[in-house]
Amino acid sequence: ATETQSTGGDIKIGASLELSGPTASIGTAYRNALELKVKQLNDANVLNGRKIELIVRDNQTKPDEGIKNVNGFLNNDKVNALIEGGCSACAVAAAKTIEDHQVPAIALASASAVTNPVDQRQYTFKISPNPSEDAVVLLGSLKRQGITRIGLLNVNNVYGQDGRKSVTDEAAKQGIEIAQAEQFGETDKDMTVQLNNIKAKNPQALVVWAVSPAAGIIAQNAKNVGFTGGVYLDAGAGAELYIQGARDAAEGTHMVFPSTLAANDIPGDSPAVAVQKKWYQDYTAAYQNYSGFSSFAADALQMIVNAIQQTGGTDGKALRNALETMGIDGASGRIQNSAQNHSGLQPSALAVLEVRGGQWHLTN
Amino acid sequence: MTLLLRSRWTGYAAFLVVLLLVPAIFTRVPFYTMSVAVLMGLQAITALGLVPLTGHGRLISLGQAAFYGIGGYTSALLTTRVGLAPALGVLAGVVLAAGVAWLLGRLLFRVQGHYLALATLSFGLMLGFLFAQLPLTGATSGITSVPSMSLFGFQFTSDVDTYYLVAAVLLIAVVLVDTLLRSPVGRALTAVGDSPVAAAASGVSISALRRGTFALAAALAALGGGLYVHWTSYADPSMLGLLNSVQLLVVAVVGGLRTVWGAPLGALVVLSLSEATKTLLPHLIPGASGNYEIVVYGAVLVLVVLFLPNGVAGLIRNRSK
Amino acid sequence: MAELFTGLATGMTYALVGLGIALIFQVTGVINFAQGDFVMVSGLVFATLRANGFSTPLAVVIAVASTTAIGALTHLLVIAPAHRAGHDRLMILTIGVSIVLQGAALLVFGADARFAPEFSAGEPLRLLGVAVPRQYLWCAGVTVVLVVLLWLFLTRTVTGTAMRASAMDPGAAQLTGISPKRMGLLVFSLAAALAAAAGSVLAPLQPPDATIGVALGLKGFTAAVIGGLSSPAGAAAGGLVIGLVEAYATGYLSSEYKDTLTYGLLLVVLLVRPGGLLRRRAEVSRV
Amino acid sequence: MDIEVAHATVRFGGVRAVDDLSFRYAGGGVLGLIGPNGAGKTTLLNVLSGVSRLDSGTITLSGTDIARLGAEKIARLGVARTFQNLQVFDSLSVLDNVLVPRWALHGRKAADRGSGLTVLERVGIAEHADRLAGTLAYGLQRRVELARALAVEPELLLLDEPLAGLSHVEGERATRLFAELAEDGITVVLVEHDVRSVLAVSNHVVVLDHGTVLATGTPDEVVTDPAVRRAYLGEVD
Amino acid sequence: MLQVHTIVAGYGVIEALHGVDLSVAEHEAVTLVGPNGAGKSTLFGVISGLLRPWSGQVVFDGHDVTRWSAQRRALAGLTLVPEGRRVFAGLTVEENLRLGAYRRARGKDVTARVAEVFDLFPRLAERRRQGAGLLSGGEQQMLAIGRALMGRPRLLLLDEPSLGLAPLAVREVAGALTQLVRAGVTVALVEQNAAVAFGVAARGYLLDRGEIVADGPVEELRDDPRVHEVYLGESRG
Ligand SMILES: Nc1ncnc2c1ncn2[C@@H]1O[C@H](COP(=O)(O)OP(=O)(O)OP(=O)(O)O)[C@@H](O)[C@H]1O
Ligand SMILES: Nc1ncnc2c1ncn2[C@@H]1O[C@H](COP(=O)(O)OP(=O)(O)OP(=O)(O)O)[C@@H](O)[C@H]1O
Ligand SMILES: [Mg+2]
Ligand SMILES: [Mg+2]
Repeated sequence: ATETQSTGGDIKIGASLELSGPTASIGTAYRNALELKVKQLNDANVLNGRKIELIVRDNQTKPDEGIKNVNGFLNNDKVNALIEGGCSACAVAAAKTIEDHQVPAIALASASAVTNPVDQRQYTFKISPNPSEDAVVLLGSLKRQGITRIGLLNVNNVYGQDGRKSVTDEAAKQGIEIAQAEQFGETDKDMTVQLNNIKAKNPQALVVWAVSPAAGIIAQNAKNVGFTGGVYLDAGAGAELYIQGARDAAEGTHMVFPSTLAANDIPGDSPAVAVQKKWYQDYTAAYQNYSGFSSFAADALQMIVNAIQQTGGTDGKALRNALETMGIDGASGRIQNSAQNHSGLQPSALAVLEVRGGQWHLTN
Repeated sequence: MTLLLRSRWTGYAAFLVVLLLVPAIFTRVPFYTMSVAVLMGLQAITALGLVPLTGHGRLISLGQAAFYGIGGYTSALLTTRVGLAPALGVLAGVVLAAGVAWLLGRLLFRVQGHYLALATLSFGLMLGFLFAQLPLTGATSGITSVPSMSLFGFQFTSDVDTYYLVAAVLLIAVVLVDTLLRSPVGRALTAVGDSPVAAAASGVSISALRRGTFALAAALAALGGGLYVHWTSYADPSMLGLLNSVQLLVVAVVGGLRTVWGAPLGALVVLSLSEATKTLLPHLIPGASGNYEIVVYGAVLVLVVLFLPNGVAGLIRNRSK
Repeated sequence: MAELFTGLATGMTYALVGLGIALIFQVTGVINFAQGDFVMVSGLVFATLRANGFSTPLAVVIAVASTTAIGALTHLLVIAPAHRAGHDRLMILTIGVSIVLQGAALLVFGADARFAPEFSAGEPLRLLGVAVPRQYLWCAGVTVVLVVLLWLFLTRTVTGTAMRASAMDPGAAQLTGISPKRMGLLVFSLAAALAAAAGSVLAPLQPPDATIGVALGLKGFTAAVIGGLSSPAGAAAGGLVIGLVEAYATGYLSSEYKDTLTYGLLLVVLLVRPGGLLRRRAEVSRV
Repeated sequence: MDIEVAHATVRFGGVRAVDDLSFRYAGGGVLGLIGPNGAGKTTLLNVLSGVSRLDSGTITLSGTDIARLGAEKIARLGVARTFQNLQVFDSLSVLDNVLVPRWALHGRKAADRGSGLTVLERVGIAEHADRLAGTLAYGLQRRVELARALAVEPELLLLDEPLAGLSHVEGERATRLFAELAEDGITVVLVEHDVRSVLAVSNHVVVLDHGTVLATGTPDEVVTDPAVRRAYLGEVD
Repeated sequence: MLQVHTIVAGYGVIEALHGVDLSVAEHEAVTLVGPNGAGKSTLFGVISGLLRPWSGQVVFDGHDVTRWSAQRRALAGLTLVPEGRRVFAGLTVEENLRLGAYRRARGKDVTARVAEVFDLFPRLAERRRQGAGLLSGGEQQMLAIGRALMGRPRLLLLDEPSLGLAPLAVREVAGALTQLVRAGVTVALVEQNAAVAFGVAARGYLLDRGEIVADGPVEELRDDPRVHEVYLGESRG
């Protein structure tokens, strides 16, 4: 299929995102980020006259729809590269088609099955905080504070279950005890009972794998049941939305996230830091509210463009090879792929943040 | 009688021709791909069971996706963990789904027929949550790396190959269900739908008939689910979602619940509608990425249901009269 | 104790959605898949107005009025033109409405959740040692009031009786001077108003976004089903039962398998009591 | 077919629709079953055909206790019935309406068009064979009920107001048919408010009131019974 | 009071009435008789507004009501007791009756009218809290008639009111209708029970295959050979 793709005209990139259904708010942030980034790249004329054309389609968070979108992009629109949203099941279901067509795809979903096993995912990459790396950063931070007993609460979906496994594995390595692990449903709106069960075991800190608005509700519930230990959230909790949802319960809670979110706190002015700060400012200027998810989409697009610049063409196989060895300092931080790891967001990109005065700040 | 036979076989022949034409058309029309064709076929197979069950037996099932999931997961598990051949895996899924439906039917139809909708709803939800939790089924991550379908040594890897397989299965399923509906069994089933009391008093074994129909619907759903996982190489809990069951009802009702042509026509219309709005609308309304198409899709769905009282199949039958 | 309160609290949210579903089902035989979306619309309107400085009462009034209008329009544009349609087609029509409402809400409100302050500000109340946000009391009050009013309306007023009659046999209803179309319009408006009340009172607890309609509708539907689909009171009871079962399953059995357990139990209930929890006898007619 | 009802009782809440009812009928000929509205006639047919269950008492048909049998099992014993509230299979053709019981009870071979038409001719609706039963006029649907019951080739035929809604001409024709059926050896239980027809064809009449036997005897005996005249026929006639 | 001009009506592609004319004067009682499937119920459906005619005109009380909805006609005093009773199965007997006066009476008046109906049909009084769908066939028929009377119609159409009623009840209904007519209500009646039809009505129409084939005073119709052929049969009404 590669020979039919254009070599001289516009670069077509298809994006299959969740614009309706339960995670529409994340998919919408991705779309906003992509549109902004496309505009920036085209304005800067990074591809010497060749424009980037972005086609966005809704996958409704359903694997069926994801497959149809990806096939449409590959067969009808003849795109040069693909971006897939946060729906892990959609990315996994479409992996085979993508292999067959030998067109590179970057997913923004977190599940490890998106890029593993690598020999069956030669053309699929992902950029999102890996649960295992989040866990390393998070538990490392806890350990340094001398915390040895934690409670764990996760949402019952791919994201949450992946997180639970990573935290469990990492806790074992670090010698941290999980006093009580609980779970809640994707649409649940009250986690008091789970938090009571956790509180009963007196852990020193609570680790939460949840998205907005559940994350905010958990912070409130935790406060209401009188949990006094630290609350540590994973990146999915969301930036402004979490703070809005948790209200005053947000104060003093923590989250592992690319440090971009606290761009103003990042010390130094290295080029890498400048990229992060600039993205934060640009996105906020364009859409008022910063979305913590936006930087992943921007980086995905940046990597594709870099690969095209590097290979000087759009051959799928060449692009893939370029992506596989690529390392960039993106808006989300350092990303470095390899033949064994198609999910190259580095732990160094992540930081533990804290809400102070209704804003995210780097933890001192 | 001969006229009846002739019209019936011409129907099948016409369907065969259409099925054979699909690849040629779908690779030329901008918003179709062969994967859409495969999904249409799979949805048609899965929704087909609703024609006897809901259309004739007047039993509404909100658990069709549960059996779709049972079919998919069974085959995915058996082929990845035990190394069974995909065809046998699908067969096993079909048998298991039919068996589960039969047993469930034993409990359900002993009491009241129309509680089927409610019981299948809870059954589907329960199973969906269970599959999303059990380590055996890969919890929410599902089962990946399911091998492609193979039959008599032939591997169905590409969409086109898979399409022909699905089309063949659909054709056979349509002929079988049609034959069943035209048989005395089908007549009896309609009778049970119209008046269960009178049917029982006429000597019809209504619980066996309902159970059998329920099992048939489950088997067809499992067949669709089994083929699906070998096509995508992936089984995940969303297969069992309630929305999937609802989608199948939409397909069957839009197509027409009373005839076997309803399921394929419904799948064709509903999926075309969603693809067309998705691909064409952004060209019509510049900058309308995403949400307009949902509104338009929903509105057109409403219009189709409003203006085609007997489904798309009813339209075609009226025309030919 | 926490299980009890959490169970009742979540149960109430299911009940509030279930009420309208049961009402429409009881009166028209149609399962309204758009009920959750009515709740969503009202929640978003309410939260947006509050964020823009409207007072709670005014925001509630506007949210209820606008959602009721949507319910009425749904009937006028979609349900009424489909006269003579069977229940299956009407159900699909409501699915279409649900899709349209979700898309429209995405266009108007965007995809992000909206947050609204509680009706009455203040620290959560301490009841028997458990912290209960004040908003839950509003929920409880609204649920009880709506259930009682609805029951009185349906059984004690001529219009309520006429409404039920026109569902049983529209033709015969016409012969006694009842207009089934008017009754249908009334019932959809009423159900939308109920949804709107639910949406406003829930918004501070469950930040609404444009896509929650489906999940809300599903829970409400399940509540209505457990209650036997026969009466709004049944739906309310059904909602509370699911809420409690979920909470106790989470507290004492396993939060991992709580949904499996809840729906497994529901299945058993349906097998043992096919008429739902509240109904003694299912049949209304004989041969 | 010999019918024996002993202490049969069917309760609905506080209502005793059939109340400690006992009678015996040796079978053959036509048993007329009459009584005021709400006397329990339909309820009795319902328990005889397995549509409802007895709360207490026994019913035996030719020695078989049917109290615990379902409708389908009882149909297999050779019992057919019609329904007072029409229960035709609306979405099947008239012909298919009669073929359903033939297939269910006698197998595929018995369910051919020819045998179905024979039955339809017997009740005079063969010309409507291919119409959807639900679209027929009321009186014709009533005859579809009858045809469907005859299609069973029953030994015991339970008829619940088979003449209701039929024109006089058709009613007379149907009444003659009942007599013929009785001559063929079928036991016919006829519930009917058209007293003239009942008296004309019945060998024996049971009058029910409030779920029990008010009177029983030959047609002549019951019409002259003052209790029957008071409760059912009205004083004058 | 009622004029029906060249009504053509049917279902789908089937034409059931081929241009029927009929009229009922104020305070008159008229009967419409004919064989099964003649189109009697179809005609009553058109008059009551349940069925839209293909062409033709219905004039009630000087108004052209052809395009009026059924409920509007009902509120204007034109009420039909439909074929097959069509009581509201899920409502109690009393609720059914009360709806009969929907928007035509309030509070005490309704209660008084309910009492009148209970006087006419004491059986219903005993069952007032029972679900109407659970009533016996005859009880349902009483309820259907009672419900229509609740609205104090000025023109009352009855489609086989005696259907399923015991002889005593038939006589009571016939008596009640006669009384109504005397009290000034206009009545049109379809009946297979010739005694009732010709007893209550003074004038009649014979409908056969969608056409009026005879009409006149009942005394004349009784002896009309066409009436005998398709309606009365051998016996005398
Ligand atoms: N399921 C039920 N629930 C409550 N009451 C019932 C039920 N079935 C029957 N009844 C009552 O039992 C009595 C007997 O009813 P049944 O139908 O047997 O009378 P019937 O003799 O057939 O009367 P008809 O001549 O009017 O048809 C009636 O008063 C009826 O209201
Ligand atoms: N719903 C329907 N669909 C199609 N045809 C119908 C329908 N209802 C009635 N018909 C047809 O219209 C004609 C007239 O029927 P109608 O019910 O008016 O007769 P009727 O005189 O009332 O007979 P009966 O004495 O049996 O009640 C019949 O041929 C009948 O089959
Ligand atoms: Mg009876
Ligand atoms: Mg009629």
